[in-house]
Amino acid sequence: MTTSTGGHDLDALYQEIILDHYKNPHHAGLRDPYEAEVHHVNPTCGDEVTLRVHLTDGPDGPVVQDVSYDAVGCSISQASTSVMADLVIGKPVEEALAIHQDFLTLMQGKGQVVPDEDVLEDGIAFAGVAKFPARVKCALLSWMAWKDATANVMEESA
Amino acid sequence: MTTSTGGHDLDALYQEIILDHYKNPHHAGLRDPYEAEVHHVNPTCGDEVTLRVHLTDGPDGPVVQDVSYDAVGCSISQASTSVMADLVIGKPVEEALAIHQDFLTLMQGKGQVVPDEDVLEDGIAFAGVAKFPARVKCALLSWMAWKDATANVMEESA
Amino acid sequence: MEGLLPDLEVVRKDFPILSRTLAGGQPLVYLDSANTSQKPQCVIDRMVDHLEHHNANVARAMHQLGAEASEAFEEARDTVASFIGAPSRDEVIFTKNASEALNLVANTLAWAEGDWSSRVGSLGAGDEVLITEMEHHSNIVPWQLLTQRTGATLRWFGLTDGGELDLSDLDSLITERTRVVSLTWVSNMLGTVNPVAEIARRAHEVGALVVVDASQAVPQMPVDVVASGADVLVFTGHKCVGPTGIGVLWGRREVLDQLPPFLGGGEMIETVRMEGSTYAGIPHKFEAGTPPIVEAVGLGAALEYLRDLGMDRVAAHEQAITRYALDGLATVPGLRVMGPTDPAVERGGAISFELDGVHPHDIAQVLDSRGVAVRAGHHCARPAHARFGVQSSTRMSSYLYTTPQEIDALVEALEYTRSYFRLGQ
Amino acid sequence: MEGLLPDLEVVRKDFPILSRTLAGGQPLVYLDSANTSQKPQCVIDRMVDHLEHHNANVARAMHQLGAEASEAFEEARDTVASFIGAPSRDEVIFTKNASEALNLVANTLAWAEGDWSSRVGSLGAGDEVLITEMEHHSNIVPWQLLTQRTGATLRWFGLTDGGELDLSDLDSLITERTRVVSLTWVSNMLGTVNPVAEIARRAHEVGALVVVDASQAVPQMPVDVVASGADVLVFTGHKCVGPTGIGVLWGRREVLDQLPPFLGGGEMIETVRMEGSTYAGIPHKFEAGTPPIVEAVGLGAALEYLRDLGMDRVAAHEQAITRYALDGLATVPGLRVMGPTDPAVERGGAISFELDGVHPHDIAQVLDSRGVAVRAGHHCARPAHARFGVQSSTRMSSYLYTTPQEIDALVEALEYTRSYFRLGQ
Ligand SMILES: Cc1ncc(COP(=O)(O)O)c(C=O)c1O
Ligand SMILES: Cc1ncc(COP(=O)(O)O)c(C=O)c1O
Repeated sequence: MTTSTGGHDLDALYQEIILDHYKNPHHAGLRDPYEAEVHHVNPTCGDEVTLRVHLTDGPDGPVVQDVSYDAVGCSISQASTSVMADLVIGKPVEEALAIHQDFLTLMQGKGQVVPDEDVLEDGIAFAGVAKFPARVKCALLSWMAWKDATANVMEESA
Repeated sequence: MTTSTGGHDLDALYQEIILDHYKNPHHAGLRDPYEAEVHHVNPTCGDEVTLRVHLTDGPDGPVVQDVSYDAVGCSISQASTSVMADLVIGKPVEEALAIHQDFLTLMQGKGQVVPDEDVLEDGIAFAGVAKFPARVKCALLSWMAWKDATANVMEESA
Repeated sequence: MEGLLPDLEVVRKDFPILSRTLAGGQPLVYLDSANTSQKPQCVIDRMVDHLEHHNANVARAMHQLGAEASEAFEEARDTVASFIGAPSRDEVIFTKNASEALNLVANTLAWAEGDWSSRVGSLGAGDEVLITEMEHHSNIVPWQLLTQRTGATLRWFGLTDGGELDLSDLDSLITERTRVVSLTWVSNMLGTVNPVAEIARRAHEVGALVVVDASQAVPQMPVDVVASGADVLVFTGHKCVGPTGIGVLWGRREVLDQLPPFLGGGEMIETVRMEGSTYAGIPHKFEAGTPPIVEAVGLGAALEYLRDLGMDRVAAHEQAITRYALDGLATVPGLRVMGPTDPAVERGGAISFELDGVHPHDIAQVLDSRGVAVRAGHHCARPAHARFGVQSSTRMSSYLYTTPQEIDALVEALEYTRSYFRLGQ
Repeated sequence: MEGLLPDLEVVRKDFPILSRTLAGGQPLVYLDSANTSQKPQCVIDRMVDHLEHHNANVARAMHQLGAEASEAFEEARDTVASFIGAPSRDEVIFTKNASEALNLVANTLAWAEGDWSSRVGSLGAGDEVLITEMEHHSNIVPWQLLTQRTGATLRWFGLTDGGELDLSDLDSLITERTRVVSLTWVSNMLGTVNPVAEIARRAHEVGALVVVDASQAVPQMPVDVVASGADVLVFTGHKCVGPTGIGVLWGRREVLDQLPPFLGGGEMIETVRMEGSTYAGIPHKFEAGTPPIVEAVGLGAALEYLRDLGMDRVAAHEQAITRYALDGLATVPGLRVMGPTDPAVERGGAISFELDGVHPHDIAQVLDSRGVAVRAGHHCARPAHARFGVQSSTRMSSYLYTTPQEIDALVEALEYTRSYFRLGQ
């Protein structure tokens, strides 16, 4: 019945890449300009993120010009926020949404999904998190916030 | 754990006296005059009784001049109403209340109490009912109604 | 006999209580399943395994036991969702019983806002709530409280002499003023099966919210919430071979999203500040506090058991036994069944009857002395009894473990009752 | 070590889950009992026996199984009444958990009538409800809903830096406007034991209703409802070695009689007519529908188990272990306990702490990898966390089965956590 894993897997969860992003988060802080700001909470533990997105027009549709944030949370949620910002900033929104979907699939795969390093880059370090159901929510918090904020901007401009 | 009893005790429950009162209830019907009327219900089964009391002044305090009633219910509740009316009509309220108490003690005694025939007369036939917890409520319905009605009159006149 | 569950004797072995003997060595003939059903060993075992090996609080716990308990609990939600064909697992709310589920809707509607454009809104004078005369008290009193508190009006469908809904004044009952229609799918007293989809269709034409009490339907027949037409549908665990302490409220997401919170507390929140709080999405919004965890696990096992038997076969068994019982009861002099008796009419397994000259209490007592367990009283359906001019009735109710021999035992015990009370032919 | 339960190893054998091993063969070190407690075999066995041999619906059934089930259910009510010193068994209401019990009071007060002359009345603008900043969300959100809905004002006691109620502004908080004071006896986050009797005395001077959340008190210490000064006191079964799905609301008869009904339905009625209904007396008035029967039976067995151990000794054990834990935690560099740490001050067994440089989630995760189960988050007490300027914390909570060796394992695991995250001395 159990799908959670024991001590020997701790290193699978806390990959060096994750701990590095945790100690030195990329793109942290709230910046101007932005078109949407959202606030997401993990009700179980109280982790929170305030996140802003700034989109600009590109040749093939909108582009993620900037993602800035203020987040309180555990190593997994903080590192995930940092990796997410790395992955989506500078990408066309459409491509960024596809990356979001890939990350979601990885996280919900209960450890059975093999991630594509070309797409997810540092994000592949989260493959181990998928084996810890209680932590999946941590890894997804800011991704969900980003998607929400982006959807808000797209709706406004639609 | 069980205190209910099986088929062999059916005759202990349905004493001839009870069946007789059931078939020919004494003092049935609603009559004038009366000082208080109450309506009591057994919420579990829906049995109901409407009951009136008529008290008069006696040398040593009030006397139960009449008890009249309209009752719908099972053999136990109908017979108990009939026996109750027999027992209290004509008695000083104080004595009637003492009889009420004796009947209550018998009913709540789980079959361990030996009734006093001099006091309870036909009421002793209910000794077997005390062994059937689900039926105790039936036997007490009209006794409770009578007590309630009597208390109402006493309060009014106090 | 056609329609009976194959391997009925094997099925009966799944239920430990059925081999119990009563006072005087009488075997148990349990014909009170509409009141509560018996539990198969697999349900009990699953609960024991949970308590002995996986017990922890759910959602809140980050440790292995917590993950196991949460998984077991949420798996039960998946099982319920698939059992009733819920479009989304999030639409399945665990309550303590069917009564709480019905009250949840009625109680929160007192505080709801909106214009009813999507079947939720605020209620006031001029608005109507429509129920039926055959409802269980748990689907009457909540609406009485709601209408008393909001100034809305309570109306109801009457019943025909045959125990069916009197739909002749449908057009005057379902009108533009109707905001809520709440009705039972299968009557727990009369056994009547109501045309819920048809009534839901009519109710939706006027924009009313449709609440279906499926407490007696889910145990007995295949239920698909979407096909039922309901906006909200409730049932209770203990009547479908699950434990007490658990009920289910299914509701369309749009409806549940609009209803204000019911109980406030742990797990139903998003953020709590002393000055005010925001609430979680469904299902958590309606599950304040520690939920009935081991009970959900037990209910999950119960519905798996029913699924494995096959609800079509459970329904066929129920119908076969009910038909056999109606035939048997017809042989008892002075016995009158309330509710549908026409073999052509689909009906549920609850059969309430009167026996001339003996009060239901006395019938139940004599039956009990022979090990036959039935219910006597108004079965929490006093208005339906009043409709038929009786104070109370005797009810037999069968289930998937009931045998024709048990029905024979009932009929014999009724004959014995008549002779015990010296009734002539 | 003084104060420990004699025969602790024997007591532990009563709890099957305690001999479980986790992933990697780790033994379980369960330090999450404030979240939910583990269950002794006798509780599980009593529930199984009930389900296998005595299952039936209560109150409504007239047959032998029904009589047995009713008797077992009502015996549980007697056990609860005597365990908490209730003046009358009728004042003991079974709910589904503590959260429902608190909501029952807050929800019905929205509809109550009267002038508060006997501590129940109608609420409106100008009236105040007083809680505290250390409440569990289940004792905050219901009062937010009530005050929002009635126009009354919600106020609260703040906390001192030491984690106690700040009583310095007691006189400005408890005033003629105060209608309800609801507070926890023992904090589930800080472990603080509040002076409920003293606060009740003050509240009664202004005629306010006093509600005590004893969810963390009943498991840990002898509780006498009369001595507590409460008008209403609630607790939850699963935290005192009982099952989920059952909670208790005790209330003084006078108060319960005045509160309007909460859930409407089966068993809470006297007479139902379509036009209107009358209600049963307590306790049934507040127990609509099929109650949590097997859960009540389990709770009865649980309280008998605690009674047989002796609540004085359970309390002494909790205090000894808590003291030992506070001493052990004090040796961990960078660890800060929130709540009372002074050995002279009585406190409950929940100890929440921060560890510099590691987030509570990460602490709980590393601890879990060593079999040590604690809780990380806000423990449904977000305002109290905000008060201490933190988002979340790690909480260990012991119970009667906790050993000093388990505390040692916790402290070692915390040291390991520090080294895992490469924190220096
Ligand atoms: C102090 C306190 N109050 C209330 C509750 C709520 O109890 P339940 O979740 O069983 O309703 C809890 C536990 O979660 C608690 O610790
Ligand atoms: C038709 C119907 N509705 C509602 C209920 C209430 O179910 P519960 O008592 O489990 O809340 C019942 C059973 O008692 C029922 O038969």
